[in-house]
Amino acid sequence: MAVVDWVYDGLLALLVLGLAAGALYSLSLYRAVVFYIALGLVLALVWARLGAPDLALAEAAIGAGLTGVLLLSALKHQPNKARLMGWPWLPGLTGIAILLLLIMMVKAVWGLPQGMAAVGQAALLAVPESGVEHPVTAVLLNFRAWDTLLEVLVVLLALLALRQLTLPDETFPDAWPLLLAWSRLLAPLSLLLGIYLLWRGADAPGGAFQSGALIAAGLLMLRLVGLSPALPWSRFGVRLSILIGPTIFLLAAMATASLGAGWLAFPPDWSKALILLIEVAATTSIAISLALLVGSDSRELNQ
Amino acid sequence: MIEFTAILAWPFLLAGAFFFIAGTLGVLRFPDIYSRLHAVTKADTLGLGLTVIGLGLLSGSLRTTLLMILVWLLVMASGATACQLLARYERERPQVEDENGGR
Amino acid sequence: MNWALLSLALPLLSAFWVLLVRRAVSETILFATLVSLTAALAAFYQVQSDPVQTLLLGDWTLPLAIRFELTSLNALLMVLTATIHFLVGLYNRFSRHGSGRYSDYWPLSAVLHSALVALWLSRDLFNWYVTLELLTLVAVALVTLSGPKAYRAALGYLVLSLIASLFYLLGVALLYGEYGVLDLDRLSALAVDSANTRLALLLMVLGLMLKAALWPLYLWLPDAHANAPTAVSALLSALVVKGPLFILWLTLTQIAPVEFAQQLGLIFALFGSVALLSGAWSALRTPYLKTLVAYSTVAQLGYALITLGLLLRWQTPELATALWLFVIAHALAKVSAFLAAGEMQATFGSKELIAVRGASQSMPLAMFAFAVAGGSLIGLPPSGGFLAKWILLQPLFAEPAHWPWALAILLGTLASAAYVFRVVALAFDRYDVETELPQTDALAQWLSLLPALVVWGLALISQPLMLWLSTGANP
Amino acid sequence: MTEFQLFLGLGLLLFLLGVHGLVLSEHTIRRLIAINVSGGGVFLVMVSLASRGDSVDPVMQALVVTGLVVAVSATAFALRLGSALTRAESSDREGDH
Repeated sequence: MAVVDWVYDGLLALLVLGLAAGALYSLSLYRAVVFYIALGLVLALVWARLGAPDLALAEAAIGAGLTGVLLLSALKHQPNKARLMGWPWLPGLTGIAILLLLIMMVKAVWGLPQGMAAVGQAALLAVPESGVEHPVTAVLLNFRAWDTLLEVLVVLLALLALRQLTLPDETFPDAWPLLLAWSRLLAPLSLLLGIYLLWRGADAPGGAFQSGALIAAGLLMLRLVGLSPALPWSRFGVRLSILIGPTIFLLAAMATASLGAGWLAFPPDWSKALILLIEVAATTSIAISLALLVGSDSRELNQ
Repeated sequence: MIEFTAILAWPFLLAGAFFFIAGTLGVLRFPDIYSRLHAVTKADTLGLGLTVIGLGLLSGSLRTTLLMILVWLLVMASGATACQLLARYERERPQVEDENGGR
Repeated sequence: MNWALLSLALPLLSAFWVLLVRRAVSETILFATLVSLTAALAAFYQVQSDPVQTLLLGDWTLPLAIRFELTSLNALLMVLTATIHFLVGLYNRFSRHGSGRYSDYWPLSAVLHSALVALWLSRDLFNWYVTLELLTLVAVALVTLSGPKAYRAALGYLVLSLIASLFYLLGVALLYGEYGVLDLDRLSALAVDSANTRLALLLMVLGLMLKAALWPLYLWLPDAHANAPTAVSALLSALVVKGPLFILWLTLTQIAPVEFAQQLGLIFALFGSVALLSGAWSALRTPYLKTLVAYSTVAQLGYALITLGLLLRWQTPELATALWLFVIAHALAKVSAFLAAGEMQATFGSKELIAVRGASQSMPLAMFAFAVAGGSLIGLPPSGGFLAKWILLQPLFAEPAHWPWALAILLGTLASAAYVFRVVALAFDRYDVETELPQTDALAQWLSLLPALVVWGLALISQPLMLWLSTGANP
Repeated sequence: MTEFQLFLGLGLLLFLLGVHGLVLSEHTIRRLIAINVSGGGVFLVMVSLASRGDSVDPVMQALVVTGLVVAVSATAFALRLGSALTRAESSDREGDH
C-alpha cells in the first residue's frame, strides 16, 4: 500500500511542478493562464490528499473557478504582448540562485517535528464548547472569528477599491442556445449546492466561504450569458446585501463586548444561532461581492 | 457476494482507465481541434462512466453510487456543452494563423 | 479595554453606515473619528492606572485565542492615528482641493483607521497578516482615488505588497510549524535559536521591510505616495508604513534569538544610514514637490531603521522610546508637510517644485507650515523630532566606539536640512513673482499648519511623553 | 522522508519559483500568476505542516481558507486594476494623436 501512496504522491507532486512551470514560463500568455487554472484544480486534489477537504472545496471554487474567469477576462483587456524579460543570462543565473535558496530552506525546515501543533490540539479539545461540530468552522467562526471578520472586510474592501477605477466596459457576445439552456440549469444548481454547503458547514466540510464562492460562480455564469440582472451599487438593496455580512459580524462583536462577555465571546446557549446568523450574512456578502469583483464594470459600480 | 462484485468491478475500472489514457493521447496527438474534442469528450463520458460503475460496485453502497452517477451526469452534460461551444467557436472564428489559440 | 474596542469599532461601523445610506458622509465619518479619538484618549487614561491590559478574544484560553494587548504605547498610537485621521479629514472636508464630501475617501479612510488600530492592538502573528492585507488594499484603493494617472503606481505598490505578504505568511507558517503557536508571548517564551526560526524570521523581516518601505526595499514608495491625492499621501506617509514597522519591532525584540537579532541589527543600522543619505539625495534631486516630500519619508524611515538596528544590536530596549518618538514626530510633521505641499501644488496648478517660487508671499501660511514641519524633520530643538534624536544620540555620544553612528545621524540631519531649505529658499525667492497671485485658501493652509504645531507642542510634554513611551515600549 | 516532507519541500519550491517568475516578468497577468503560484506554495507548506499529526490541524486549515479568500480578493482587484491601466494608457495614446 505504501508504494501505491508514494506513486500517487509523487505523480501529484510532479504534476504540480510541471503545471507551475507551465504557468510561469510559457511563452504564450494564454497558455500560462490555462496552465494556472489546471494548477488550481490539481492543488485542490493535493488538499484532499492531505486530508483538508474544506480547502479542496475552497480551492476548486475560488482558486480555480473564479481566478480562472478573472484571468481569462483580464486577458481580453490586456493584450498578449509580453515576453519574459530580455537579458538571456538572467533566467539561468536566477535559476541557480533559486536552487541554492531551496537547498538552504529545505535544510532549515527539515527537522520540523512531527505531531500536531499545540493550537490545533487546543482547538480540537474546545470544539464541543463552540456551538458547531466541525473543527474548521469552529476555528473560523468562533476561536478566530476576529480573523474572519477582517477577512470579510478584505473582500468588501477589494470591491470598494474596484469602485474607484475607470474600468473598460464588459460586453459579452450573445450566448448560444445550448449555453443558455445549460446555464439555466447549472446556476440554480450552484445556488442549491452553495446553500447545502453552508448548512453542512456546521458539522462537515463546507462553510461560508466555499458557499459564497459557489453562489458567486453561479451568478457569474448567468452574467456571462446575459441572464443575470444588473446589480448596480446605486441600489440600496445591493449595498445592503454587500454590507450585511461585515456589519452583522461587527455588531455581534460589539454586542458581546457590551454584554460583558468580551469581544466576540458568544454566550454558549446562543453560539449556534449567532454563528448561523453570521454565516448566512457573510455568505450573502461574499457571494455578491465576489460576483461583482469578477464580473462588473464601471457602469454598474461607479454611481 | 462482496468479493464477487469486487472482482466484477476491476474490468470496469481498467476499461475506464483505458479510455482516459486513450483520450489524453488523442488530445496530445490528434491534428485539429475537432478530433481532439472528440477524443477528450469520449474520455469524459465513457471513461468516467466506466470508472463510476466500477467504483459503485466496489463501494457496495447505493447512496454513494447514486451520488457518483449524479456527478457523472453533470460532467457529461458540461462536457457536451463545452465541446459544442469550443467547436462552434472554432468554426465561427475568422480563420487566421494564430499559434496562441486566439485571444 | 472597552474604550479601545470602541475606538476600534466606531470608524468601521461609520464606514458601513455611510456606504449604506450615502448621506452626510463626511460629517458622519468626522464625527465618528472624533468619538473614536475620545475613546482612545479614555483608553490612554485608563492604561495609566493599569499599565498592561490584555484581552483574549472570545474568552478562549491562550494558545487558542487571539490576544489583544493595550499598553501606554499602543494607546498613544491609537490617539495618534485618530488625531491624524481627524486632522486630515478636516483638511479634506474644508479645502477646496479636497476629494469632495461624498467621495469614497471617507469610508476608505475610516477603514484604514480601524485596520491600524486593529494592528496596534493585536499580538497574534496571523491576525497581523490579515490586518496587513487590509492595510495594503485600503492604501491602494486610496491611491487610485486620484484617477488613471495613479494606476501604474498603485499597481506596482499592490504587486510588491502582495508578494511581501506572502513572505511574511511563509515565515509565520514556519514558526507555527516549529512551535505550534501564533501568540507573540507564547512564541517569545518558546523560541530557541534554530535554523528554521532564523529562516522564518528572515522571511518575515523581508516582507515587513518591503511593506514598510525600508531601505533598500523602498522603491515603490515615492511613486505611490506622490501620485495619491494630498490627504491620502498624508495618511500613507504618516501612518500606513508605521504598521509593518510596529510588527517588525515586536517580532524581532520578542522572538528573535539574541545572536541573530544582533546580526540583523547591524545590517538594519547600516541600511538605515544609507537610507538617510540616499533618500535625502533623491529628495534633493527630484524636480517635483510631492515627490520630494515622499523621498523625505524614505530618509526619515532611515532614522527609525537605525534606531531599531542599534536597539537590536546592543539589546537595549530603552531605545524603543526613541524609535516611537521618531514615529510620532515624523507622522505629525509629515502630515503637515504633505498637506502644505499638496495645497501649494493644487493652488499653483503645477506639481513642479519650481512652482513654489515666491510662495512665501502668495501662500505664507502653507509655506510656514511646511517650514515648521521641516524643522521637526530636521530635528531643530525643541520639536518632537529633536527630542527623538536627542534620546538616540545620548548613548551614542557616551562611548567613542559608537561615534560613527552619531556621525551618520548628523550627516542625515544635514541632508534633511538641505532638502527642506531647498523648498524654503525657493519660496523666499522673489525673483519673477507672478503679478497675479493665485486664489488661495486660508482655512486649508491653517489646517495644514495644525499638525506641525502639535509636533512642536510635543516638546512641552516631553517628560511625561518619554515616561509613557518607556513604560509602554518595554513589554 | 515522509509525505509531509515531500509536500513541504514542494511548497517551498513553488514559493521560490513564483518569486522567480515575478522577478522575470513585466506583464501584469504574468506577475499575478507568479504571485498566486507563490501563494499556492505557501499554502502547500501550511497544509503539509497541518497534516503532520494523526488528524489534520483545523487551525492551520482555517488559516489557509482565510489566506485563499484574501488572495483571491487581492488578485481580482489587481487584475482589474491592470485592465483599467491598459485602458487608460491606450486612451492616452489615442489622445496624443
